[in-house]
Amino acid sequence: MTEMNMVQAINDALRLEMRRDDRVLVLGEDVGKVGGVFRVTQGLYDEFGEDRVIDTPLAEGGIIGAAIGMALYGLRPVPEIQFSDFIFPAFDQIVSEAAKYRYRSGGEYTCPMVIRTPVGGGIRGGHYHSQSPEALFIHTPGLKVVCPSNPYDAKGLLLSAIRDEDPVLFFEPKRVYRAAKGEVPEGDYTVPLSEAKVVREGKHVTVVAWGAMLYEVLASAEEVAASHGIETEVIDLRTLWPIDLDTIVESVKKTGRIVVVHEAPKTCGFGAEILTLIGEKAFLHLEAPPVRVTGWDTPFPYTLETDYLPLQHRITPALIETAKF
Amino acid sequence: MTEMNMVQAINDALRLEMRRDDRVLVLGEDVGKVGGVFRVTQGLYDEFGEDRVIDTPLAEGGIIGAAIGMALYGLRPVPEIQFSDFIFPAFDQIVSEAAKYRYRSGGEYTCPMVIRTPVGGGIRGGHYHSQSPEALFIHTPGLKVVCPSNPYDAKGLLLSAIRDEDPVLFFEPKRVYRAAKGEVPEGDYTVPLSEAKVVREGKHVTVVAWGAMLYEVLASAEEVAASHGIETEVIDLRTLWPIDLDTIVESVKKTGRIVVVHEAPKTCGFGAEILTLIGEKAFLHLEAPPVRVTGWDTPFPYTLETDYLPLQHRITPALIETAKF
Amino acid sequence: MQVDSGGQNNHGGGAHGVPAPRTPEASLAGIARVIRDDGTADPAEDPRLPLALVKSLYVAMVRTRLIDERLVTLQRQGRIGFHIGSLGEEATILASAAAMRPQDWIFPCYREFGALLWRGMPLQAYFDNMFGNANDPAKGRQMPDHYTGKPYHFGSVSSPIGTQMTQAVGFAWAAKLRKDDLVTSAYFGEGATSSSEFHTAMNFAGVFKTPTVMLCRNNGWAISVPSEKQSATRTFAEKGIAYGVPAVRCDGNDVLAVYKTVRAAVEFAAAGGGPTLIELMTYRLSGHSTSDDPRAYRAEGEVEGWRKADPLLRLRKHLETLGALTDAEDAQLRADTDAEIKACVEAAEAAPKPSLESMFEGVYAEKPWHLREQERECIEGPRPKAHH
Amino acid sequence: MQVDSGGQNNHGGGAHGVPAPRTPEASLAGIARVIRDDGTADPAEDPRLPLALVKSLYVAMVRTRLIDERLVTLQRQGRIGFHIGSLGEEATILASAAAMRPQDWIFPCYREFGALLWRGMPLQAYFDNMFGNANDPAKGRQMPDHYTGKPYHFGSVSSPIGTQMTQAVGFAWAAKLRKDDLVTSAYFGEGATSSSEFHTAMNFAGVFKTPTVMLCRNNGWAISVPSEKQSATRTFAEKGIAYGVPAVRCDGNDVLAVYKTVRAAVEFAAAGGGPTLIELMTYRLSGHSTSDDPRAYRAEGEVEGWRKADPLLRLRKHLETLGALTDAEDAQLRADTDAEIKACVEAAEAAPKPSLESMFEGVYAEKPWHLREQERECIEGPRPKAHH
Ligand SMILES: Cc1ncc(C[n+]2csc(CCOP(=O)(O)OP(=O)(O)O)c2C)c(N)n1
Ligand SMILES: Cc1ncc(C[n+]2csc(CCOP(=O)(O)OP(=O)(O)O)c2C)c(N)n1
Ligand SMILES: [Mg+2]
Ligand SMILES: [Mg+2]
Repeated sequence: MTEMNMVQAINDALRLEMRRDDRVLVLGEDVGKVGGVFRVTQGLYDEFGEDRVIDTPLAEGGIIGAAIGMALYGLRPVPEIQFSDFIFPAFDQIVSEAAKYRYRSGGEYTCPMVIRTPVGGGIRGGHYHSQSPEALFIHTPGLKVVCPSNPYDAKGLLLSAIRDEDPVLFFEPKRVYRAAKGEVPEGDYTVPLSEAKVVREGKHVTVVAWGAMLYEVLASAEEVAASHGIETEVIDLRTLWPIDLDTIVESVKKTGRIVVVHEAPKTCGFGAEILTLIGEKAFLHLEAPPVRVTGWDTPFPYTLETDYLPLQHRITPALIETAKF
Repeated sequence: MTEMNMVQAINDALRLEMRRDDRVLVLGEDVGKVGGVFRVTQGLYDEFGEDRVIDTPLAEGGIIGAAIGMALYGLRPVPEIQFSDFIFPAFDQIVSEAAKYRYRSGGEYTCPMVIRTPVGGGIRGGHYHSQSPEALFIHTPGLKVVCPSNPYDAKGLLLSAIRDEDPVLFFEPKRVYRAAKGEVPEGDYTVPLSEAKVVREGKHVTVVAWGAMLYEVLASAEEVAASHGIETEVIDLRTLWPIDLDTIVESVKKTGRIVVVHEAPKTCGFGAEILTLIGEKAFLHLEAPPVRVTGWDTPFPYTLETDYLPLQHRITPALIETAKF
Repeated sequence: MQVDSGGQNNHGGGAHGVPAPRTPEASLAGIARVIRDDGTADPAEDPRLPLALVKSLYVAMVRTRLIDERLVTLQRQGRIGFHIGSLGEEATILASAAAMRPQDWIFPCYREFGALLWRGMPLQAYFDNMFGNANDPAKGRQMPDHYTGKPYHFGSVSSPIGTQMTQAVGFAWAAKLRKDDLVTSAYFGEGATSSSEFHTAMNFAGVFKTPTVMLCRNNGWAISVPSEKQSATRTFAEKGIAYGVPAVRCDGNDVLAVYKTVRAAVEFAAAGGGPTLIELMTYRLSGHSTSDDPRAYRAEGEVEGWRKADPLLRLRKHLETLGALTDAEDAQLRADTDAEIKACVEAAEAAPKPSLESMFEGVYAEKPWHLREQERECIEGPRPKAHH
Repeated sequence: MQVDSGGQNNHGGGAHGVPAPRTPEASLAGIARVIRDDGTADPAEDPRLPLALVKSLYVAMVRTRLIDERLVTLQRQGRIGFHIGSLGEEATILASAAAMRPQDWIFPCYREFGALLWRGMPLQAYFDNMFGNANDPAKGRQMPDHYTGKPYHFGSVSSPIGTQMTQAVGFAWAAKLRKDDLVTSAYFGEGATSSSEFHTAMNFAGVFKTPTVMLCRNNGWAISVPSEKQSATRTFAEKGIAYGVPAVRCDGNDVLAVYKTVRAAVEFAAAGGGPTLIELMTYRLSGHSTSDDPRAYRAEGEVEGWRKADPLLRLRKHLETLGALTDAEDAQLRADTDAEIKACVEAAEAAPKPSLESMFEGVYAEKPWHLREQERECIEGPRPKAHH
């Protein structure tokens, strides 16, 4: 065990898997010598050389399109998109191609690859360095979507994702890239996809969150426990899709109440899907209206970002209201 | 009044507005001499010439990017994307640029334009000529999304959309392009955006639908009225976003039950948003779990398309179950 | 190495005013050909292919033509939903496929079923795809002509224009990194050069020197948009210059010229030379697809000119000058093909539809809970009334 | 018409092995310059600009430099969040902006605040943008250096690389359709030539002959990726050939050369000649932005070579040979600018943050119900604790 932050844990997973499996390679803008703008791929270029840690021209469609070709060939590419806000030039290759390859070819071709990309706000990035586009990919059949909240999960989930047979979007919450620290085993281990984790037990209200917002939820949970004796059950989703619905439903059967927290705009965000699933699976257990605490339906603002994000100040009253309903 | 189908009504709206307002122009692939692959722009090239009905090179990003430039200049472009499945090469220009121009420039620049594009299944188009990507745009703050179900609304909504000051995605349900016929006034009239329409009154269950699925819903409504005496209230949403929630909430307050029908895959589709909004606004009025009848979470299949689509055979049992719950 | 640039820039600011190459003569001006008007091969250009290969190309082209024609009829009869064929473009497709080595991979656009059959897919499998039945290798999930042929080193057709180019570059790049001796080719139309994928594929191919042959079928039209409206350049080949990628134009209706040009590019790539862009000058004799009626936008006279340049006629004449094809042989070939097609159509029509279960398989490697649930709902629920 | 193609193709299959143009001398080999080493203008090339214009360009470049330096300091002090500047690239930006006519429109990339100030935006407004305060014309909604200047015929910066190019083409096309005598320019880096937007913008510009000047600042780097890894071509200018767009390379650190070249392209466009691609050879003396530390990927020696080619030094020397600039004048200019900056920083820091209400305005022309509701929730709810 070593203490690592998220950047180090992800770097460790990449290095480990590249040593273990010579089909694995990394490509993207600035991933080489400089090790990525967040330094997540630091040192890999020195160890694995320019054939496996590849700086590409500035074209996300090319990064993903070429990675698809590599995956069809039999490699395991791990392309990086520098910010998830810049994934849109590659959107066609992801949703029209990678997501559908297995299905459309009757299973002849498969497209195993992991698209790593920093996600979310909190670094004063404004419109274009802060967005959370996960819902767009969850809406697309054929894709898996992961978002770890801590170094242990980040490493274990990334190793699972690279070994998975399907294309995975791996969103890295950049706000806690360095702030989230924890003990990480040195060698190989995996955290299975599609398994949520109850990170705090409680009986009054269930909260579902992932990535950076998890820490805000935990802070609010402490706050309402102290101030109102409300015991919050907090679920770290870890894999967003396919979702581990059982864990959520079980919790809601106990609490009768659910709050979902995410950074993306409210409308048509993943929160709507989670709450609708609960409406479908646990309607009769609901004792309060399901609640979303999310980014507002505006572009992500710069100066007012802490007013935009669904931070503790907005989660706490939602917990209290829901628990008391 | 003349009887028209959807294609004729949309064509009529374009012609009318191009005559009235010389800032309006049409651009896209094959929109010129041949009048579009669905003949929606037929005859416009002859009347308005190649400067206002423009065949472009094969590049959706170019069509939308150039249209944005035109809108910034002060024109009112109405770009066509040949199938909404092919909108993804333009996704970046739509969600990163058109949607955010007004906001990011502090209101200095605006981007009024209408992106017309055929949507949905029912023409045996398989994976790539059948999809319904509306949720992706509804999730993006700054865009408006429209989907008419009949010629009268199509013409009136398109005229409203072109005169609107914001970018509008105008989805045309190709399955009923020619099948949906009706009386259409000859001259100028508008159907306001963001006003849903109750097209059938009922007291037992509310159904929200739009575009081609409306006809399936109406057929099911007749079926369950005859077989079970269930009176369905059917709401044609017409404008998907910003949504006319009041009309839906009012109906649900009466019926206590809601079913949403759409062609897009279930997960993170617009149905989830509508049902979640109802959970937020009318939870205590709900007497049955909210229900979705949607496309499955698979790519859109070819041979089995009628088994994929949420047609009458799947809507009817959902109405009965919900009404009887 | 036969590959060089046929491009010439037009520095006046675009090709406006340059007469459109709307006749075979104008289109091919200045381009080397092998098969001359009288049917003989130009000895200076002749790649001297084995006669058996040339004959098998003729056989394949005739079969492609007859299949194409039958599919149009089937579509008109409402027995299949759609067809997009290669009428007039057979030489660009067959000769280029033949020039690829067995270990090489082909990334198709959508007009290349002839190449797929050349590569060994049984005709029955192709017809199963056209009918979208349970035997279709793509499991009836995609439209007709959206075939898949991995066993034949042949990609998977998708509709979005251009995506296969970048994938072909990535595939070749992977092979190069693995020191695997293979070359990829990507087919696309001249319209597709406007897509962002062309730009990205060419740039990546140039920068990483991938062993990729970029096969641009310039058939004069992108649905209703004529080639001269796609680009202000005089040629599409000269676009190679923007990427440091060697480019060449070739008479696309001349089987021997296509074979020779593509083969040279394959060998250049295999030897580590990197990518080549080849502009194959041909013509789309049919409408864009069975959904299209070209009379709305193009003059019949233009088509007439190109009918005379039909690649089948040219190859036939060539074979006749070699004394290598009799009328009886030709008639037999046609009769055999007709019979074969007939049997395939019957079997394809008789085959069952894909199962409901199959609709939920293959979205992921393993079926997640939500698809298992939806599958159950679908199978246990009522079936739709017949539509269409 | 001074515009012609500086491009040469490399038919050997890419520029691999070609030495990278990592020194000013190699980078500018064969390119005409105006200001010679001794500071005098080459009489054969001199555009003979009015001295007042040349001096005002010097003033603007010095101000740009000083503002840049101050902003880096402010960022290091944590007083602003970010800055992306134009150190070493001032001539490409100022001289090109000056070459545009008053009615023309500029579509920026992100390094062009100098052009915006040249166009008339008050320095205070720019600093308000850098601080994202309530007075910022962009209302504090975007990151620093994402300014907007419609009153100055200047576009709105966004981060996604390349999008402004296609928009500049659309804007110019609209003007052309309306017979409005205006030209647009779009700035972008050499890295952006790899983006799909470059391809689409160039192709549309070529096909529709839009009056657009495409200004490629080739500063040698795209963050950590050197220009020779962006493309297998020897130059970026030669990419124009793929679109039938005339292209030219220009010494980007030579104010007079830049002015002359851009002006010629503007006049060519205004006269109906269509677009021009201009590759401006320059160098990014700083890191990519305040977030970047270039020592991780580039040799200090390379930077040293380019420091000597600093466009400010060259212009200053030129003015001195003309006897048009004294040391005292220069010192006064710097002192005045410093004072002006100081006042702007103070005012910008003192200005209030944008209001909570402003966060919900301008998403649409009129605020829909859901945003009114969210606004109420936000305003009536608790405020966040301080973050960062
Ligand atoms: C991204 C995208 N946009 C539009 C279409 C519709 N479309 C199908 S084929 C075609 C024209 C293609 O022309 P070209 O590339 O010349 O190929 P050809 O059909 O002539 O072989 C168009 C516009 C599509 N399939 N994909
Ligand atoms: C679509 C997109 N991808 C990636 C980025 C991140 N990024 C910002 S600037 C930059 C490099 C740009 O290099 P160049 O075009 O040469 O311009 P320069 O910064 O050198 O002026 C990159 C990769 C982005 N902003 N947008
Ligand atoms: Mg074509
Ligand atoms: Mg650069």
